[in-house]
This record gives sequence, C-alpha cells and structure tokens, in this order.
Amino acid sequence: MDSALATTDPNMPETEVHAEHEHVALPQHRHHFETEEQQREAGSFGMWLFLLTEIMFFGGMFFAYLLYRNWYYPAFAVASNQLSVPLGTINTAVLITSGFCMAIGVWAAEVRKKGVLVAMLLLTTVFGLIFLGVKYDEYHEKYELHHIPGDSFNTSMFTNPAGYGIKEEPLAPDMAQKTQIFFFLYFAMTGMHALHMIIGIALLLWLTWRAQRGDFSSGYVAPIENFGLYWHFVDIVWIFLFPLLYLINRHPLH
Amino acid sequence: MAHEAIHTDAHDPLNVTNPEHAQHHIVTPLQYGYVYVTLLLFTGITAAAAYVNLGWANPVIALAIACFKAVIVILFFMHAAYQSRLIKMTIGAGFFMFLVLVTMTLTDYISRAWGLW
Amino acid sequence: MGLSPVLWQFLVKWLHNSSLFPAEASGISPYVDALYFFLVMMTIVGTALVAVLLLVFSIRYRREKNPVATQIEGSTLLEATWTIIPLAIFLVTFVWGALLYFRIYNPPANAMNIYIVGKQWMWKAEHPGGQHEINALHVPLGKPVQLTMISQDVFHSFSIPDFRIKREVIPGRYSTVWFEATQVGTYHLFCTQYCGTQHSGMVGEVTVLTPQDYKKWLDQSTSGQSLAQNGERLFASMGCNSCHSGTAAARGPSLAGVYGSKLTLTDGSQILVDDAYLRDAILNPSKHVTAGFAPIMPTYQGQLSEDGLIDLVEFIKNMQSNYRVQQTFVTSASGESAPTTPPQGTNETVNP
Amino acid sequence: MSAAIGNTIVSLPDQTTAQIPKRNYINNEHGLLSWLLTGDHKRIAILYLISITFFFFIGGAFAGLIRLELLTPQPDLVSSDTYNKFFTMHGIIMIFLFLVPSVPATLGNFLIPIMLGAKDLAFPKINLLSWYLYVIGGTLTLAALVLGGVDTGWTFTTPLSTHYLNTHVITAAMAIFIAGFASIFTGLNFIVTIHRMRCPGMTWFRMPLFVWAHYAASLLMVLGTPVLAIALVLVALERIFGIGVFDPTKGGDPLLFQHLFWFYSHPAVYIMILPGMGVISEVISTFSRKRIFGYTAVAFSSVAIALFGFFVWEHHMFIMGVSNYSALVFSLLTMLVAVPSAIKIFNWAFTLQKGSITFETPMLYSFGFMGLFTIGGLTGVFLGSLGMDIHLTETYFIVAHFHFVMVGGMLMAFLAGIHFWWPKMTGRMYPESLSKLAAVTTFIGFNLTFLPQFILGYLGMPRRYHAYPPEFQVLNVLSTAGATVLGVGYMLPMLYLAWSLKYGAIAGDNPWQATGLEWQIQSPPLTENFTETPIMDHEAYDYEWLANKTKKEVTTVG
Repeated sequence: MDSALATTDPNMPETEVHAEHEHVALPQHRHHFETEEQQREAGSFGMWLFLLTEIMFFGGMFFAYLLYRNWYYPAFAVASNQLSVPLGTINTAVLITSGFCMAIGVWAAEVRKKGVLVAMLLLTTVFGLIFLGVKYDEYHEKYELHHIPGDSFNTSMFTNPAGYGIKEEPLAPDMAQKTQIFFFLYFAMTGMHALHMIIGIALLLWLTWRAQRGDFSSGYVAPIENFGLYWHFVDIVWIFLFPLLYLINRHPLH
Repeated sequence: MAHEAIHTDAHDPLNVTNPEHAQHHIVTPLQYGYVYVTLLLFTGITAAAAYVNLGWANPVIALAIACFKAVIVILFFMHAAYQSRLIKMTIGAGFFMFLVLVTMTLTDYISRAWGLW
Repeated sequence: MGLSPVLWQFLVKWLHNSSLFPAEASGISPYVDALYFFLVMMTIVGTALVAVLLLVFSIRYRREKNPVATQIEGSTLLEATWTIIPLAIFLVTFVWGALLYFRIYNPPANAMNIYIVGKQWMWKAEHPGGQHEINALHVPLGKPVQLTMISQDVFHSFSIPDFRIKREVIPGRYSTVWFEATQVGTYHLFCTQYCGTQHSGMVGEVTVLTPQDYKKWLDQSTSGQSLAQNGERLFASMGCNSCHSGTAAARGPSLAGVYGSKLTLTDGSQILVDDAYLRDAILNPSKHVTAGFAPIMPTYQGQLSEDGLIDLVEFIKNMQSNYRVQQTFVTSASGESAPTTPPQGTNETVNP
Repeated sequence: MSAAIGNTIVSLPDQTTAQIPKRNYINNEHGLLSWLLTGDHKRIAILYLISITFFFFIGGAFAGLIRLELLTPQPDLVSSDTYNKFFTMHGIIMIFLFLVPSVPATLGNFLIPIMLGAKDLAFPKINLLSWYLYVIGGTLTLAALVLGGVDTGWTFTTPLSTHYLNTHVITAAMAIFIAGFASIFTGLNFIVTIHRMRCPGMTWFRMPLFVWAHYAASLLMVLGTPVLAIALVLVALERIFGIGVFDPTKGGDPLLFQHLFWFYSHPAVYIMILPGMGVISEVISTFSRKRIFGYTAVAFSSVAIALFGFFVWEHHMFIMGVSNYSALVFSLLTMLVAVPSAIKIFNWAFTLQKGSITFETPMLYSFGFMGLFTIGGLTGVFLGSLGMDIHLTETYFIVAHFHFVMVGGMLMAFLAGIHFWWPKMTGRMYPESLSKLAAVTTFIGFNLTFLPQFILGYLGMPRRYHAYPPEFQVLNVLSTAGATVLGVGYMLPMLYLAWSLKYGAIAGDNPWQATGLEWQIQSPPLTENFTETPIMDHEAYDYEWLANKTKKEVTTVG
C-alpha cells in the first residue's frame, strides 16, 4: 500500500494519504474527508457543538446563582460588595484585550502572517496570565478574610461591618450565614472559569509552538480558528460573571 | 464485486459538503478594533451604571449590556455573522436549551410559594 | 368505575386474599385503585393489540405464504389514528391523575394533625397530646388525619401502601399528606426513599383503632405533657417571651392568634402564617420581618431540634392570648409554675 | 445462492469456496498497539464492544447478587451496607457504563459512517479519546468498588450523598463525570458526521432510520450530559469543603440537585432507548422485505422524543415537594412524550403488513422488544399520571417499569443489533438455532423476572430494600428464578458468538439481503469502508433497487 507519512500533524492518528486521493493538496488534510472545505466546516461545527455543551455546563451554575440570589438577596448584595470592582473591571478589560489579540491572531493566520500570529498568540497568553494573576490576588484576599466557604468561613464581617470599617447595614446572623452560598458560587463559577483559562493557556502555548514552526502559515488555520472560538467563549462567560458577581448592589440604597 | 454497483467513477467532491457553505470570510483587524473598543466602552458603562440607583432596572441593564457584549463577541470575534445557517442554529439551540433549563426549573420555584389550591 | 360495586368488592377481595393486591384501608384507596385498573386495562389492551398485530401479520405474511412483499409508503389516516387515540387516552389519564393528586395531597380543613419526624433510621410520630411513638402510628378510624412531616437529616419518604399514600419527608421544610382510615387493623409503614445503610429497617406499623380504642390508647400513652406544653417551656427557656411578650413595648410582634392570619412583612408582602411559616421564621427570622419591627431576632438554627421546633410551632399555633406568656415571664422569675387558667377579668380575648 | 422460497432469507455464499476477504479492517494492521491507537471507527466500535460487555457482566453479577439476597425476606446473605453497595454499583455500571454507550458506541460507531457512505466519523481522534475516557471512567468505577464501594444509589440523592456517607462518592462521581464526556464526544462526533459527511445523494430523508435515531440521541447526549457533570462537580465540592448549596441546614435546596440531576437523567433514558429503536427499524424492515411504514413519521418521532424528552424531568420528583402547579405542567408534557413512542410501535407493526416475513434471530429479539417496550412504555404512563405516581413511585413497580424499558427494550434491541450486524462485523454467522433458543430464553426469563415486580410494587414493596415483609416472598422467589433464566439467556450469546469467530460459516457481503449501504460492501469491511465514494441514488429500504442490482450481478456473472 502506498502511504506517505504526513509530517506535520501529531494531532491525528491517521497519517496515511492514500494513493487514490491524489487530489488532496495539503498534508494536514485528513484522509476521510472529501475536501478541505468539508474538513474545515466539520471542525468548526464540532467546536461549536462542544461550546454548546459548555453553555449547559455553566448553565447549571448560573441557575443555582439565579435561585439563591433571589432567596438571599441581602446576603448576596453585601457579599458581592466585598469584591473589588476596580480589579474586576480591570480584569474584564484584560480578558477582552486577550480576546482581541486572539481575534487578530486568527486574522494573521488567515492572511498567512506568521510573525504577527506568533506575537498575537503570545500576547493572548500574557493577558490570560495577567487575568489569572489578578484572580489569584483576589482569591488570596478572600482567603485572608476567611471568606473561603468551608469550616473556617467567618461571617463576623457581615454581622458587624462597622467593626471592620465597612459601610454596610449589618446582616442578621441567619442571613449572614448565606453569604457562604454566595462565596461558594463565586469560587465555583470563577474557579471553573479559571480552569478553562488554564486549559486554554496550555493549548495556547502548544499552538504558539506550532505556529512558529510554520504549521499555520500555508492557509491551514482550523486549529487557530477553533481555539479562537474556545477562547472567546471563555471571555463570554466572564462577561456574564462580572456583572452578576461584582455588581449586584453597588449603589447606596438609602 | 458486489458493491461496485452503487459506485460511479465520476464524483464531484464539492457535492459532499454542505450545499450552502459560505465563502470563508475574513474579518479585518479594523473591524476587530471597533468591536474591541465597543467592548471596553460597555465594560466601563456597566461598571458605572452599577453605582447609580435605578431600582429594578439595575440588574436588567447589567444583563442587557452583558448580552450585548456577548452577542458582538459571538458575531464578530467568533465570526458567527459570516457562518452558515447550521452554525447559527447551533448557537441558538444552545441558548434555547439553557433557557429551557432555567424557565422549566423556575416553574417549580416560582409556584412553590403559591401553596395548595 | 364501570363495575358494579359488588363485582368490585369481589375482585378486590379476591385479589387481596391471593396476596396480589394491597388492602383498601383508606378513603382514597378505591379512587386510586379505579385509576389503576383503568391503566392496567389500557396496558393489557395496548399490549394485546400489538401482540395480535404481530401474530396475525406474522402468520398471514410469512415468507412461505407471501413470497413477495408489497411495498407500502405509509398511510396518513392510519398514522393519525394511532397518534390521536393514544393521545386522547393519555390526556384522560393526565386529568384523572391530576384530580387524584390534589385529592391525596389536599387535606380537609377538619383533619386532626399528627407530626412525623423522620431520621436515620426511624420514624417518630408526635401527637398533639404529647404521645410519642417510634416506628409506629396509631390513628382513629374514620377521621381525617393530616401528617405534618419533616426530616432531621436526609430525604425519607413516608409510605403506607394500604392507604395508597406516600410523600417525601424533606429536610428543612414541612411536607404534608393526609388520609382517612376506613378499616381497623395494622398496616405496613415504609420509608421508600433510599436514606442510607438501614434504609430497609426504617419500617413501622400503622394501627387503625376504633375511636373508642383510640381514645383509650391516647390516655394510656400520654407522657403527661402535650406538645404545646413542651413548647411553652421551650418558649420560656429560649427567652422568646422577652421579646414576644405581647405588651405594647415588646420588641417582637405578639404571637397570640397569629396562626392562620395574614402577616404584612417589612417589604409590604402579605404572607399566610402556617406551620411551615412559623418554623422558618424561627430559623431564618431575617427573611420574615413583620412590618413595624426591627430585624433583630437571632436565628435558632442549630439550637433547636426538629422536635423542639414542632413543640414551639404547636405552642404558637394554640396560643390564643398573651396571658400565659406574661405569666410565664413573671413566674419563671419567681420560680413557680404558672397558673393554668387566667383569673376572671383578664384580657383573655384581646387578639383580633 | 438459492432462490427457492423457504422460511428464511439467509443466503450464504458457497462455503467450499467462500473465504473472509483478504484485506479488511481487522487484519489491516497487526499488533495490540494498532488497535489501541487506531482511528478507525470500526476498530473503536470493537474496543467499545469488548469493554461494555465486560461491564455488562460485572453489572449483571451485581444484579444476580441482589436477586439472590432477595430470595428470602431476611437480610441473610450480606449486610445492608454491602447490599446498598451492590445496587449502587449495579445502577452506576449498567446505566453509565453499559446502557448509555451500548448501541451508540458499538453499533452506531461501526455503522453510521458506513450507512452515510463516509470513510470514517468526522473526528476519529476524538472518537478514540472518547473510548479512553470511557475506560478511565470504568477504571475509576472499579476503583471505587475495590476501595470499598459506594452506597449512594446511582441517583446520588443529596444531602445523603454530600453529608451523610463516608464511602467513595467522589471517586464514583468522577467516574461518571469522565464517562459522561465519553458520551458527549460520541454524540458530538455523530452529529457532525451526520451533518457533514453524507455521501452524494444521501439526503436527510434517504438516511436509514438507525441514523435518525442516533442523531436524536446524540442531541440529548450533547445537551444533557454537561448538566449532570456540573451537578456531580457540585456534589464533590460540597463533600470536600462541607458547604451547602444542596444542604438545607445551610440554606441550600436539596431539590436543586434533583432538578439538575434529572435534567440529564431523564433524557438519558432516551439516550438509551432511541438507538435501540433505530436498530429495530432496520431489523423489522429487513426481515419483512418492506420499507418502513411511514418512514417520515418514524424519523420525526425520534426527533420529537428527543425534544420533548427535555421537558419532562420533573416527573421523577412529583412527591418530593415540588410545586403542585409545575407538577401539573410536567405531568401533561410527560403524557405528550409517550405519543411518539406509540407511533413508532404501530408503524413497526404495520411494516409487517403485506410483507414477506422471516423469523431469524434478530427478528425474534425485535418482536421481544416490541412487546416488552409496549408494556414498559404504557406502565410509564402510570407513573406520569400524578395521582397514580404517588402510590407507585419508589416501589418495585418503578423498578419493573424501567427494567422493561431498559432491559426489555434496550437490551433486546442491542442483542437484535448485535445478531443482525454480527456477520458484517466479523464476516461470520453464528449458529442459528442456538441463537433462536437464546432469544426465546431471554424473553421468558425477562418476563418471569420483572412481571412479578409490578405486582410487588402495587403491594407496596419499596425499592432498594435489603429485607422485606415475608408476605412478599413468593413473588420475589419467582423474580429470582426468572433472573436465573435471564442469566442463562445472556450467557448463551457470549458463548456461541465467541465460537462463531473461528467456526462460524462465512457470511458473505449480504447474508440478510438487506438494502443498507453497509450490506453492499464486503464483510468485514475495508478500513476505509468503500473503495470509492458511493452515490446514493435510491430511498432507504428500497428492495426493488436491491432486486435489480442482484439481477444485474447474476446476469453479468453468468
């Protein structure tokens, strides 16, 4: 059997290009697709379907948030006010910038500018890391304040805000307990989001390495495009998390 | 061989793909730039709007802005505006199912307080 | 039911005697069984129809008989038939089932109340008169009985098959079910929701007694203190009376006659005071601040057992005046017990 | 090929000259590694077949132990802790490691690309990844078992699973989480393949109904499974950190977990049954030599089941303290979802009308499916009806009901499918009379096992009980006796199918004279299925086209 090893792609187990498929031009073309167009469309459709599952995955947590926010609104409002809006806003901007770099990266791949592509992928990574850094800082603050849900969770800041120099109405003890639910959802949602970012950054580093090797400089851009979809999806999740978690009640009620 | 009969020698490779497949559209950096600036702008607006007391409108505005931002990310950063109808329907299906999850579950939570009749 | 009552009785008796059918021991049972027989008929007819179709076609159109198949596209008329007829039957089932559901879960107003606490792995029944039973329940014949149930730990499910009733016993929230026993005897009581290691040991017996026997039983098994009396002591010992004293200067609202009334909360919403509300107001007071009062009540979450909560709820439920609250306050300071009846001329019926 | 009219359509090539094709997907490459790193959908299907069979027998062993314990009313065989672990393992293994992947991951994987005229699924590597995820999930389940077991029940009811048990809940939850992603990837692969990889001429309404059924099931896998995943993640987090989104003492709502869990786990029932329905469509058509009565109705009823399947989950919670009003809504929707199943049953039955019917093993299993699934489906109406549900839920009635659907339905369909496509997958036939015996044994054993459980359920015997009142013993003994027969019924195919691998008659390309594209290629197929991209120029189940084609071949040959 005539088979030539396609050199470039560690991504696929099938590395044979059969003799009867000589019309296949590119080495990255998978043997089982008739055309590259078909392969490309299948790839992006598959990615979108995967994002569909991600919507439902986060959907469960968003619903939990909706429910408890309505049940325990005072606790949610006060607990939300303990998050830093400046940090949250900066982080949103950082993440959008990262997404913007990714978008430019996709363009660079499409117009086959290898240098720009590599630079943009690196920038995307850097902004992603900045985001995670800020997130770490925020987590660390919560840790020091004993606002990590669990046995060490401490509600005294909410029952006695004046003692901590915070301008908030004190919460009744039973309602103050419910801030734990807020913080649990906060950590679960942002944590799951951060986990997606960490996975994304690992993929980004791999893609950057492949990009500088020249894998995406000849018109084959599907991995970059599909990763772009993933990265933007992660952005979108944050776009919702930011107002829902940080901005519940920032205006003085009285 | 038995299976020869259903084969014909000539086959048009284009025939096997989606008949409505769109020409691959390349969004320019300038367009990305506009979207990027809009996103930053609305991030600022949403943060600022939270400090104004608008009563029930506060969460509505926050969510409306978030939805708007998400839509332009999907349309332009994710190229959904230039994709086939299938992809658009897929995205729609995702949000539809999320709404099913939310609304159908809420039928329980909202009417639970109504008690017996 | 379509069947004559005699035939019905005969059928049910015969099935029961051959251990194929549970006893019909509650008022609701015949209604449940009627729907059951309807559905069984539906299943038998439906399955028989499919079986007959398969059999007849298999015989008539087997290859020896019919070597060449005739291709048929389909038939809209036939397909519409087997879409609409099942749909109609299922819709009838839906309406019938829904009516039954509300009959089983809506207690009549005159039902007597018994509290049930489920815990790993036993049932505790608490009668208003203070009689406690473990894994047993004594009820009078022919009187509607409402069960107000709560779990102390995980989901349980309270099931009396011979009464055809069952309801999940939930942690953190009262659920109710009711029945009217129509036959003297003892019946199985099961926990049907898997609740951990000894799930299958969480069983008991329901004893239906004639009203006379029931009264005898109540008198024999009393612990001396009714639930409301227990609640009263708890009310004093937890210091509830210091705020809910019913005086004009009190920091908490007066609780006399509050049960069954509509309260206006600080956010303007109106709420009906029932068992569930009272329980929740003790545990999560800040969710239910009565209009005109400050949200200062502490939570009693973790300080009261479900039994204690039931005592308190029962006490507040039966509280017609603030007289005894105030008396308890006075006498608990002096160390004497409160007089049980107010002297003549006191404000016994001040509440609206 | 004998053209004489007999009671069978099986037409095998002349055994003296016939041989297995020299080149096929099985011997294309050699060595264990060529299997473990394969991208070929057919090889992955075989890998799946081996692994799900393994788990089926483990799950089945637990079922046997459960039935053995229930032989007597006393808790005498094992302790209640052990018993609880038995039924939990039985549930987890059978549902997540057998039923969900059974038909889709084996037959679906093997056949969908061939039926569509494609060389492979859209993402072979993801397909392989899906199998590895399945294996990891399976291994974790076994780890949970070996380390001491889990006793949550497969439903992981909170707060029991989160705060009251000290068994290996997190390990089991992780296993299901990972196996869930295997299922998501399978579904995703199918959807993309069906949308994008159809051969020229293969329009939507020329696809075999098997493909339609898998399309519908795949939608459920992709949209439902992630919700289960997040519910299990929350359970695990709640156990680790001791916080309470599902714990009422901390302000959480245990019913929220139920909502999230059943949002997946009800559609999961359709994930399990729909592919089975696809198998039945193929088998019934082939052995009655007729196109399926009302093809479009059957195709759309699959999609309708998938769609409605998402709107009915709360019927698992009718007595759990949900709002009465929403219970009404969900009960009504439950009644609606029963209709498409009824349509399917009657359409299959009428497919037989004016057919030319033969009774090979797959057909016997299909008849079994139709009878048992009818009972299973109609008893589901009992449980969808609010008032009836109160008495029947959480008893043996519900156990009997879902076993009629899952075992009587899905397992029968799975066996029908395995027998139907076995010659295609292996190139060899199994002994026909022995396999018919197995089909009949299974049917009898099944009814003996589960019919008594309906009666037990109405008598009120609760499910998941280790010990029970003595008056229920007779029916339990019947059930256990039935389980023994059923066990034999499942062992038989194992033996003769294994035997057939070496000694079975050579099957040839198309032993059943079926019309599907998969029957027009060699058995076992080539690695890339077709030597050239096929062109679909006829409807599905077009027996005249097949007759013409056969005639042409006969005339050209001689």
